[in-house]
Amino acid sequence: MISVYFFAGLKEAAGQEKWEIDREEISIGELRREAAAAFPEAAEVIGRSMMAVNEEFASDSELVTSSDNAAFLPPVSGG
Amino acid sequence: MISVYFFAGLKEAAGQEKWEIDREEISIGELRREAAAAFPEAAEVIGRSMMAVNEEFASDSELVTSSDNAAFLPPVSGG
Amino acid sequence: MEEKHLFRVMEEPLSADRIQSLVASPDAGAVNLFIGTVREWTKGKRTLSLTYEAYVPMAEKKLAQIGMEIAEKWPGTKTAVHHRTGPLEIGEAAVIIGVASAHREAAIQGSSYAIERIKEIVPIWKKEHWEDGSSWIGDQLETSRYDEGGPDID
Amino acid sequence: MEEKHLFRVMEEPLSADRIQSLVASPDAGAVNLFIGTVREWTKGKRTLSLTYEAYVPMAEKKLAQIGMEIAEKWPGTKTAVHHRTGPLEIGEAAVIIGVASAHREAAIQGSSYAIERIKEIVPIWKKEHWEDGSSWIGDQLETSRYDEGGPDID
Repeated sequence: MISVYFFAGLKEAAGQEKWEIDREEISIGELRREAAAAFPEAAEVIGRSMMAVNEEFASDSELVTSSDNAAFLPPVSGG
Repeated sequence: MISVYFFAGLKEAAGQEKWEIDREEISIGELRREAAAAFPEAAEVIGRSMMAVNEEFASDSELVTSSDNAAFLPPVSGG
Repeated sequence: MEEKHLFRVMEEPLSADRIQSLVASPDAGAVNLFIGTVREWTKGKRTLSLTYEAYVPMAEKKLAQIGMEIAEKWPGTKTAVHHRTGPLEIGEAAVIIGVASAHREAAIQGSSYAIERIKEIVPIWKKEHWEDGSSWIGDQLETSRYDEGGPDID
Repeated sequence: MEEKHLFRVMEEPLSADRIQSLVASPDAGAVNLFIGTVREWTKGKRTLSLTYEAYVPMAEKKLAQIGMEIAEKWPGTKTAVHHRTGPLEIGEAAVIIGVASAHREAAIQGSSYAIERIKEIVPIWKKEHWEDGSSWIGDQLETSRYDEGGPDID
Protein backbone atom coordinates (compact mmCIF):
# COMPACT_ATOMS: atom_id res chain seq x y z
CA MET A 1 0.00 0.00 0.00
CA ILE A 2 1.36 3.43 -1.00
CA SER A 3 -0.03 6.58 0.63
CA VAL A 4 -0.16 9.75 -1.44
CA TYR A 5 -0.96 13.20 -0.05
CA PHE A 6 -2.84 15.99 -1.80
CA PHE A 7 -2.56 19.69 -0.95
CA ALA A 8 -4.38 22.98 -1.48
CA GLY A 9 -6.49 23.16 -4.64
CA LEU A 10 -5.78 19.53 -5.47
CA LYS A 11 -7.02 18.45 -2.07
CA GLU A 12 -10.24 20.36 -2.69
CA ALA A 13 -10.65 19.02 -6.24
CA ALA A 14 -10.07 15.43 -5.10
CA GLY A 15 -12.21 15.85 -1.98
CA GLN A 16 -9.59 14.20 0.24
CA GLU A 17 -6.07 14.78 1.47
CA LYS A 18 -4.77 11.22 1.53
CA TRP A 19 -5.19 8.56 -1.12
CA GLU A 20 -4.00 4.97 -0.89
CA ILE A 21 -3.15 2.77 -3.82
CA ASP A 22 -2.65 -0.97 -3.40
CA ARG A 23 0.87 -1.37 -4.84
CA GLU A 24 4.24 -2.12 -3.34
CA GLU A 25 6.14 -0.17 -6.02
CA ILE A 26 5.10 2.15 -8.83
CA SER A 27 6.76 4.70 -11.09
CA ILE A 28 5.74 8.28 -10.56
CA GLY A 29 4.50 8.50 -14.13
CA GLU A 30 2.20 5.55 -13.55
CA LEU A 31 1.13 6.90 -10.15
CA ARG A 32 0.20 10.14 -11.87
CA ARG A 33 -1.98 8.23 -14.41
CA GLU A 34 -3.62 6.13 -11.67
CA ALA A 35 -4.41 9.23 -9.62
CA ALA A 36 -5.89 10.99 -12.63
CA ALA A 37 -8.09 7.94 -13.30
CA ALA A 38 -9.19 7.71 -9.66
CA PHE A 39 -10.01 11.45 -9.47
CA PRO A 40 -11.16 12.53 -12.93
CA GLU A 41 -12.33 15.89 -11.56
CA ALA A 42 -8.73 16.52 -10.45
CA ALA A 43 -7.00 15.00 -13.48
CA GLU A 44 -6.05 18.32 -15.01
CA VAL A 45 -4.35 19.67 -11.88
CA ILE A 46 -2.67 16.29 -11.23
CA GLY A 47 -1.10 16.58 -14.67
CA ARG A 48 0.33 19.98 -13.76
CA SER A 49 1.49 19.03 -10.24
CA MET A 50 5.00 18.32 -9.08
CA MET A 51 5.59 15.08 -7.22
CA ALA A 52 7.53 14.85 -3.99
CA VAL A 53 8.95 11.61 -2.61
CA ASN A 54 10.31 11.69 0.93
CA GLU A 55 10.13 15.47 0.88
CA GLU A 56 12.23 15.92 -2.24
CA PHE A 57 11.06 16.76 -5.75
CA ALA A 58 11.00 13.65 -7.92
CA SER A 59 10.77 13.09 -11.66
CA ASP A 60 8.28 10.81 -13.44
CA SER A 61 10.84 8.09 -14.06
CA GLU A 62 11.56 7.53 -10.36
CA LEU A 63 9.98 4.72 -8.36
CA VAL A 64 7.87 5.01 -5.23
CA THR A 65 7.60 2.11 -2.78
CA SER A 66 5.29 1.49 0.15
CA SER A 67 7.89 2.76 2.59
CA ASP A 68 8.08 6.17 0.92
CA ASN A 69 6.13 9.36 1.61
CA ALA A 70 4.59 10.56 -1.64
CA ALA A 71 2.78 13.84 -2.31
CA PHE A 72 1.35 15.77 -5.23
CA LEU A 73 2.24 19.47 -5.07
CA PRO A 74 -0.26 21.42 -7.16
CA PRO A 75 0.81 24.53 -9.01
CA VAL A 76 -0.57 27.93 -8.23
CA SER A 77 -1.94 30.26 -10.81
CA GLY A 78 -0.04 33.39 -9.95
CA GLY A 79 -0.72 36.18 -7.51
CA MET B 1 26.60 86.93 20.17
CA ILE B 2 26.55 83.87 17.93
CA SER B 3 26.58 80.38 19.47
CA VAL B 4 28.37 77.61 17.60
CA TYR B 5 28.20 73.91 18.51
CA PHE B 6 30.96 71.34 18.13
CA PHE B 7 30.44 67.58 17.87
CA ALA B 8 32.33 64.32 18.24
CA GLY B 9 36.06 64.53 17.52
CA LEU B 10 35.90 68.29 17.09
CA LYS B 11 34.27 68.67 20.49
CA GLU B 12 37.12 66.66 22.01
CA ALA B 13 39.81 68.58 20.11
CA ALA B 14 38.35 71.95 21.11
CA GLY B 15 37.66 70.82 24.67
CA GLN B 16 34.15 72.25 24.65
CA GLU B 17 30.84 71.70 22.89
CA LYS B 18 29.62 75.30 22.64
CA TRP B 19 31.61 78.32 21.59
CA GLU B 20 30.34 81.93 21.55
CA ILE B 21 31.67 84.67 19.33
CA ASP B 22 30.77 88.28 19.94
CA ARG B 23 29.28 89.20 16.54
CA GLU B 24 25.79 89.92 15.30
CA GLU B 25 26.49 88.66 11.77
CA ILE B 26 29.37 86.78 10.16
CA SER B 27 30.00 84.80 6.98
CA ILE B 28 30.58 81.11 7.44
CA GLY B 29 34.01 81.43 5.84
CA GLU B 30 34.99 84.04 8.39
CA LEU B 31 33.45 82.05 11.24
CA ARG B 32 35.58 79.11 10.15
CA ARG B 33 38.74 81.26 10.28
CA GLU B 34 37.80 82.71 13.70
CA ALA B 35 37.12 79.27 15.11
CA ALA B 36 40.44 77.95 13.79
CA ALA B 37 42.24 80.88 15.44
CA ALA B 38 40.40 80.38 18.75
CA PHE B 39 41.11 76.62 18.79
CA PRO B 40 44.45 76.08 17.03
CA GLU B 41 44.56 72.44 18.20
CA ALA B 42 41.29 71.90 16.31
CA ALA B 43 42.10 74.05 13.27
CA GLU B 44 42.75 71.13 10.96
CA VAL B 45 39.45 69.39 11.67
CA ILE B 46 37.55 72.72 11.52
CA GLY B 47 38.89 73.16 8.02
CA ARG B 48 37.49 69.79 7.01
CA SER B 49 34.12 70.16 8.78
CA MET B 50 30.77 70.92 7.21
CA MET B 51 28.82 73.81 8.64
CA ALA B 52 25.14 73.62 9.51
CA VAL B 53 22.96 76.68 10.02
CA ASN B 54 19.52 76.09 11.46
CA GLU B 55 19.93 72.35 10.91
CA GLU B 56 20.71 72.63 7.19
CA PHE B 57 24.06 72.30 5.47
CA ALA B 58 25.41 75.74 4.57
CA SER B 59 28.19 76.95 2.27
CA ASP B 60 31.02 79.30 3.23
CA SER B 61 29.46 82.30 1.47
CA GLU B 62 26.30 82.24 3.61
CA LEU B 63 25.79 84.52 6.58
CA VAL B 64 25.09 83.54 10.17
CA THR B 65 23.34 85.93 12.54
CA SER B 66 22.85 85.86 16.29
CA SER B 67 19.37 84.38 15.88
CA ASP B 68 20.67 81.33 14.01
CA ASN B 69 21.78 77.93 15.29
CA ALA B 70 25.24 77.19 13.94
CA ALA B 71 27.23 73.97 14.20
CA PHE B 72 30.44 72.47 12.86
CA LEU B 73 29.97 68.87 11.69
CA PRO B 74 33.34 67.14 11.69
CA PRO B 75 34.13 64.48 9.11
CA VAL B 76 34.80 60.90 10.00
CA SER B 77 37.77 58.98 8.75
CA GLY B 78 36.08 55.87 7.45
CA GLY B 79 34.95 52.73 9.18
CA MET C 1 19.54 29.24 19.64
CA GLU C 2 18.88 25.80 18.20
CA GLU C 3 19.28 25.32 14.47
CA LYS C 4 15.81 23.76 14.36
CA HIS C 5 14.26 27.13 15.18
CA LEU C 6 15.82 28.82 12.19
CA PHE C 7 13.51 27.40 9.51
CA ARG C 8 9.95 27.01 10.64
CA VAL C 9 6.44 26.80 9.24
CA MET C 10 3.98 27.56 11.99
CA GLU C 11 0.50 28.76 12.89
CA GLU C 12 1.62 31.31 15.50
CA PRO C 13 2.13 35.00 14.62
CA LEU C 14 5.63 35.83 13.37
CA SER C 15 8.02 38.30 15.00
CA ALA C 16 10.76 40.34 13.34
CA ASP C 17 12.57 40.71 16.68
CA ARG C 18 12.59 36.92 17.05
CA ILE C 19 14.13 36.40 13.61
CA GLN C 20 16.70 39.08 14.35
CA SER C 21 17.74 37.35 17.57
CA LEU C 22 17.95 33.98 15.77
CA VAL C 23 20.47 35.23 13.19
CA ALA C 24 22.40 37.65 15.42
CA SER C 25 26.06 37.03 16.15
CA PRO C 26 29.08 39.08 17.28
CA ASP C 27 30.46 38.82 13.73
CA ALA C 28 27.37 40.34 12.12
CA GLY C 29 27.32 44.04 11.37
CA ALA C 30 24.14 43.87 9.32
CA VAL C 31 20.84 42.05 9.46
CA ASN C 32 18.30 42.36 6.67
CA LEU C 33 14.73 41.30 7.41
CA PHE C 34 12.20 40.94 4.64
CA ILE C 35 8.57 40.64 5.72
CA GLY C 36 5.80 39.60 3.35
CA THR C 37 2.49 40.87 4.69
CA VAL C 38 -1.16 40.44 3.73
CA ARG C 39 -2.13 43.29 1.44
CA GLU C 40 -5.74 44.45 1.25
CA TRP C 41 -5.83 45.70 -2.35
CA THR C 42 -4.28 44.05 -5.39
CA LYS C 43 -5.05 45.55 -8.80
CA GLY C 44 -8.36 46.94 -7.55
CA LYS C 45 -9.42 43.65 -6.00
CA ARG C 46 -10.06 43.57 -2.27
CA THR C 47 -8.67 40.78 -0.14
CA LEU C 48 -10.61 39.98 3.04
CA SER C 49 -8.25 37.35 4.43
CA LEU C 50 -5.82 34.63 3.37
CA THR C 51 -5.27 31.05 4.33
CA TYR C 52 -1.87 29.43 3.91
CA GLU C 53 -1.39 25.70 3.64
CA ALA C 54 1.99 23.97 3.66
CA TYR C 55 3.49 20.54 3.28
CA VAL C 56 5.21 21.34 6.56
CA PRO C 57 8.12 18.86 6.83
CA MET C 58 9.11 19.41 3.20
CA ALA C 59 8.68 23.17 3.46
CA GLU C 60 10.96 23.36 6.51
CA LYS C 61 13.51 21.10 4.80
CA LYS C 62 13.48 23.32 1.70
CA LEU C 63 13.80 26.50 3.77
CA ALA C 64 16.87 24.98 5.47
CA GLN C 65 18.25 24.10 2.03
CA ILE C 66 17.85 27.74 0.98
CA GLY C 67 19.74 28.80 4.11
CA MET C 68 22.59 26.48 3.13
CA GLU C 69 22.60 27.82 -0.43
CA ILE C 70 22.90 31.36 0.93
CA ALA C 71 25.76 30.36 3.24
CA GLU C 72 27.56 28.86 0.24
CA LYS C 73 27.02 31.89 -1.99
CA TRP C 74 27.74 34.45 0.74
CA PRO C 75 30.15 32.82 3.22
CA GLY C 76 29.66 33.83 6.83
CA THR C 77 25.97 34.65 6.49
CA LYS C 78 23.35 33.18 8.79
CA THR C 79 19.76 32.84 7.61
CA ALA C 80 16.42 32.19 9.30
CA VAL C 81 12.97 31.98 7.70
CA HIS C 82 9.61 31.67 9.42
CA HIS C 83 6.47 31.15 7.35
CA ARG C 84 3.00 31.19 8.76
CA THR C 85 0.11 28.84 7.96
CA GLY C 86 -3.61 28.97 8.60
CA PRO C 87 -5.88 32.02 8.40
CA LEU C 88 -4.23 35.46 8.32
CA GLU C 89 -5.77 38.91 8.58
CA ILE C 90 -4.90 42.00 6.54
CA GLY C 91 -1.53 43.42 7.60
CA GLU C 92 -0.24 40.27 9.28
CA ALA C 93 3.17 38.85 8.38
CA ALA C 94 3.04 35.70 6.24
CA VAL C 95 6.79 35.25 5.95
CA ILE C 96 9.86 36.78 7.56
CA ILE C 97 13.30 36.20 6.06
CA GLY C 98 16.36 37.23 8.07
CA VAL C 99 19.95 37.22 6.83
CA ALA C 100 22.83 38.37 9.01
CA SER C 101 26.30 39.08 7.67
CA ALA C 102 29.44 41.02 8.45
CA HIS C 103 28.64 43.54 5.71
CA ARG C 104 25.33 44.77 4.42
CA GLU C 105 25.60 43.74 0.77
CA ALA C 106 25.47 40.01 1.58
CA ALA C 107 22.53 40.45 3.97
CA ILE C 108 20.47 42.30 1.38
CA GLN C 109 21.43 40.09 -1.57
CA GLY C 110 20.86 36.95 0.49
CA SER C 111 17.35 38.13 1.42
CA SER C 112 16.44 38.71 -2.22
CA TYR C 113 17.83 35.33 -3.16
CA ALA C 114 15.73 33.69 -0.43
CA ILE C 115 12.56 35.36 -1.74
CA GLU C 116 13.16 33.94 -5.22
CA ARG C 117 14.03 30.47 -3.99
CA ILE C 118 11.02 30.26 -1.67
CA LYS C 119 8.80 30.86 -4.68
CA GLU C 120 10.64 28.16 -6.60
CA ILE C 121 11.01 25.27 -4.19
CA VAL C 122 8.98 25.65 -0.97
CA PRO C 123 5.60 23.87 -1.00
CA ILE C 124 3.32 26.50 0.51
CA TRP C 125 0.00 27.55 -1.02
CA LYS C 126 -2.12 30.60 -0.44
CA LYS C 127 -5.92 30.67 -0.66
CA GLU C 128 -7.06 34.20 -1.13
CA HIS C 129 -10.52 35.21 0.06
CA TRP C 130 -11.76 38.19 -1.93
CA GLU C 131 -14.98 40.10 -1.64
CA ASP C 132 -16.19 38.23 -4.71
CA GLY C 133 -14.91 34.71 -4.08
CA SER C 134 -11.74 32.80 -3.37
CA SER C 135 -9.06 30.77 -5.08
CA TRP C 136 -5.70 29.15 -4.52
CA ILE C 137 -3.02 31.39 -5.93
CA GLY C 138 0.62 32.42 -5.60
CA ASP C 139 2.22 32.93 -2.27
CA GLN C 140 2.76 36.21 -0.48
CA LEU C 141 5.96 36.72 -2.44
CA GLU C 142 3.80 37.83 -5.32
CA THR C 143 4.42 35.67 -8.35
CA SER C 144 3.25 32.30 -9.43
CA ARG C 145 5.10 29.19 -8.42
CA TYR C 146 5.67 25.98 -10.34
CA ASP C 147 4.13 27.79 -13.29
CA GLU C 148 6.62 27.00 -16.01
CA GLY C 149 7.37 23.34 -15.83
CA GLY C 150 7.85 23.43 -12.09
CA PRO C 151 10.95 23.88 -9.98
CA ASP C 152 14.22 22.24 -10.82
CA ILE C 153 14.50 18.73 -9.57
CA ASP C 154 17.38 18.61 -7.17
CA MET D 1 1.06 56.22 14.75
CA GLU D 2 2.25 59.80 14.78
CA GLU D 3 4.58 60.95 12.01
CA LYS D 4 6.97 62.25 14.66
CA HIS D 5 7.73 58.69 15.72
CA LEU D 6 8.89 57.66 12.26
CA PHE D 7 12.30 59.35 12.32
CA ARG D 8 13.98 59.26 15.66
CA VAL D 9 17.42 59.47 17.23
CA MET D 10 17.26 58.05 20.73
CA GLU D 11 19.15 56.46 23.59
CA GLU D 12 16.72 53.58 24.16
CA PRO D 13 17.26 50.14 22.54
CA LEU D 14 15.74 49.81 19.07
CA SER D 15 13.09 47.28 18.06
CA ALA D 16 12.49 45.77 14.63
CA ASP D 17 8.89 44.96 15.57
CA ARG D 18 8.33 48.60 16.47
CA ILE D 19 9.64 49.84 13.12
CA GLN D 20 7.50 47.27 11.35
CA SER D 21 4.36 48.49 13.11
CA LEU D 22 5.24 52.12 12.33
CA VAL D 23 5.39 51.53 8.57
CA ALA D 24 2.63 48.90 8.31
CA SER D 25 -0.50 49.65 6.32
CA PRO D 26 -3.28 47.66 4.61
CA ASP D 27 -1.77 48.65 1.24
CA ALA D 28 1.66 47.20 2.04
CA GLY D 29 2.50 43.70 0.91
CA ALA D 30 6.17 43.99 1.78
CA VAL D 31 8.27 45.51 4.54
CA ASN D 32 12.05 45.51 4.38
CA LEU D 33 13.95 46.15 7.58
CA PHE D 34 17.67 46.81 7.54
CA ILE D 35 19.44 46.64 10.89
CA GLY D 36 22.98 47.89 11.41
CA THR D 37 24.46 46.16 14.45
CA VAL D 38 27.67 46.49 16.45
CA ARG D 39 30.20 44.01 15.07
CA GLU D 40 32.96 42.64 17.28
CA TRP D 41 35.64 42.04 14.64
CA THR D 42 36.58 44.33 11.75
CA LYS D 43 39.62 43.42 9.71
CA GLY D 44 41.20 41.60 12.64
CA LYS D 45 40.59 44.46 15.06
CA ARG D 46 38.42 43.81 18.08
CA THR D 47 35.72 46.29 19.04
CA LEU D 48 34.77 46.37 22.71
CA SER D 49 31.95 48.88 22.48
CA LEU D 50 30.79 51.90 20.51
CA THR D 51 29.45 55.31 21.41
CA TYR D 52 27.24 57.22 19.01
CA GLU D 53 26.80 60.95 19.15
CA ALA D 54 24.29 62.90 17.06
CA TYR D 55 23.27 66.44 16.34
CA VAL D 56 19.80 65.23 17.25
CA PRO D 57 17.37 67.83 15.80
CA MET D 58 19.28 68.00 12.51
CA ALA D 59 19.67 64.21 12.34
CA GLU D 60 15.93 63.68 12.78
CA LYS D 61 15.19 66.36 10.18
CA LYS D 62 17.57 64.73 7.70
CA LEU D 63 16.11 61.28 8.35
CA ALA D 64 12.64 62.69 7.61
CA GLN D 65 14.02 64.25 4.42
CA ILE D 66 15.31 60.84 3.35
CA GLY D 67 11.84 59.39 3.96
CA MET D 68 10.37 62.05 1.68
CA GLU D 69 12.97 61.35 -1.00
CA ILE D 70 12.07 57.65 -0.89
CA ALA D 71 8.34 58.45 -1.16
CA GLU D 72 9.08 60.56 -4.24
CA LYS D 73 11.27 57.94 -5.90
CA TRP D 74 9.02 55.00 -4.98
CA PRO D 75 5.45 56.37 -4.68
CA GLY D 76 3.31 54.69 -2.08
CA THR D 77 6.20 53.67 0.18
CA LYS D 78 6.32 54.51 3.86
CA THR D 79 9.66 54.79 5.65
CA ALA D 80 10.77 54.90 9.28
CA VAL D 81 14.30 55.13 10.67
CA HIS D 82 15.42 54.89 14.27
CA HIS D 83 19.05 55.53 15.15
CA ARG D 84 20.50 55.00 18.57
CA THR D 85 22.94 57.23 20.48
CA GLY D 86 25.11 56.72 23.53
CA PRO D 87 27.07 53.58 24.46
CA LEU D 88 26.23 50.33 22.62
CA GLU D 89 27.37 46.79 23.29
CA ILE D 90 28.45 44.19 20.73
CA GLY D 91 25.43 42.85 18.83
CA GLU D 92 23.10 45.74 19.63
CA ALA D 93 21.23 47.54 16.86
CA ALA D 94 22.61 51.00 16.05
CA VAL D 95 20.12 51.79 13.28
CA ILE D 96 16.94 50.21 11.92
CA ILE D 97 15.55 51.30 8.57
CA GLY D 98 12.04 50.15 7.60
CA VAL D 99 10.40 50.64 4.21
CA ALA D 100 6.90 49.35 3.47
CA SER D 101 5.47 49.15 -0.03
CA ALA D 102 2.86 47.33 -2.06
CA HIS D 103 5.54 45.28 -3.81
CA ARG D 104 8.87 44.05 -2.55
CA GLU D 105 11.19 45.72 -5.06
CA ALA D 106 10.43 49.23 -3.77
CA ALA D 107 10.84 48.17 -0.13
CA ILE D 108 14.26 46.65 -0.78
CA GLN D 109 15.51 49.41 -3.08
CA GLY D 110 14.22 52.09 -0.74
CA SER D 111 16.11 50.51 2.17
CA SER D 112 19.38 50.50 0.24
CA TYR D 113 18.81 54.10 -0.81
CA ALA D 114 18.25 55.08 2.83
CA ILE D 115 21.53 53.44 3.90
CA GLU D 116 23.46 55.47 1.32
CA ARG D 117 21.72 58.73 2.15
CA ILE D 118 22.17 58.31 5.91
CA LYS D 119 25.92 58.11 5.32
CA GLU D 120 25.77 61.22 3.17
CA ILE D 121 23.60 63.68 5.08
CA VAL D 122 22.78 62.58 8.64
CA PRO D 123 25.05 64.09 11.33
CA ILE D 124 25.78 61.06 13.52
CA TRP D 125 29.26 60.07 14.64
CA LYS D 126 30.59 56.82 16.00
CA LYS D 127 33.39 56.50 18.52
CA GLU D 128 34.81 53.03 18.38
CA HIS D 129 36.46 51.58 21.47
CA TRP D 130 38.98 48.93 20.46
CA GLU D 131 41.19 46.77 22.59
CA ASP D 132 44.07 49.07 21.68
CA GLY D 133 42.45 52.48 21.85
CA SER D 134 39.59 54.46 20.41
CA SER D 135 38.75 56.95 17.71
CA TRP D 136 35.88 58.69 16.00
CA ILE D 137 35.18 56.92 12.74
CA GLY D 138 32.49 56.11 10.19
CA ASP D 139 29.05 55.15 11.26
CA GLN D 140 27.66 51.63 11.50
CA LEU D 141 26.82 51.74 7.80
CA GLU D 142 30.46 51.02 7.15
CA THR D 143 31.99 53.72 5.01
CA SER D 144 33.31 57.14 5.67
CA ARG D 145 31.08 60.15 5.71
CA TYR D 146 31.80 63.68 4.52
CA ASP D 147 35.07 62.30 3.27
CA GLU D 148 35.22 63.65 -0.22
CA GLY D 149 34.26 67.27 -0.07
CA GLY D 150 31.28 66.61 2.16
CA PRO D 151 27.65 66.05 1.36
CA ASP D 152 25.78 68.04 -1.23
CA ILE D 153 24.45 71.31 0.01
CA ASP D 154 20.70 71.19 -0.31
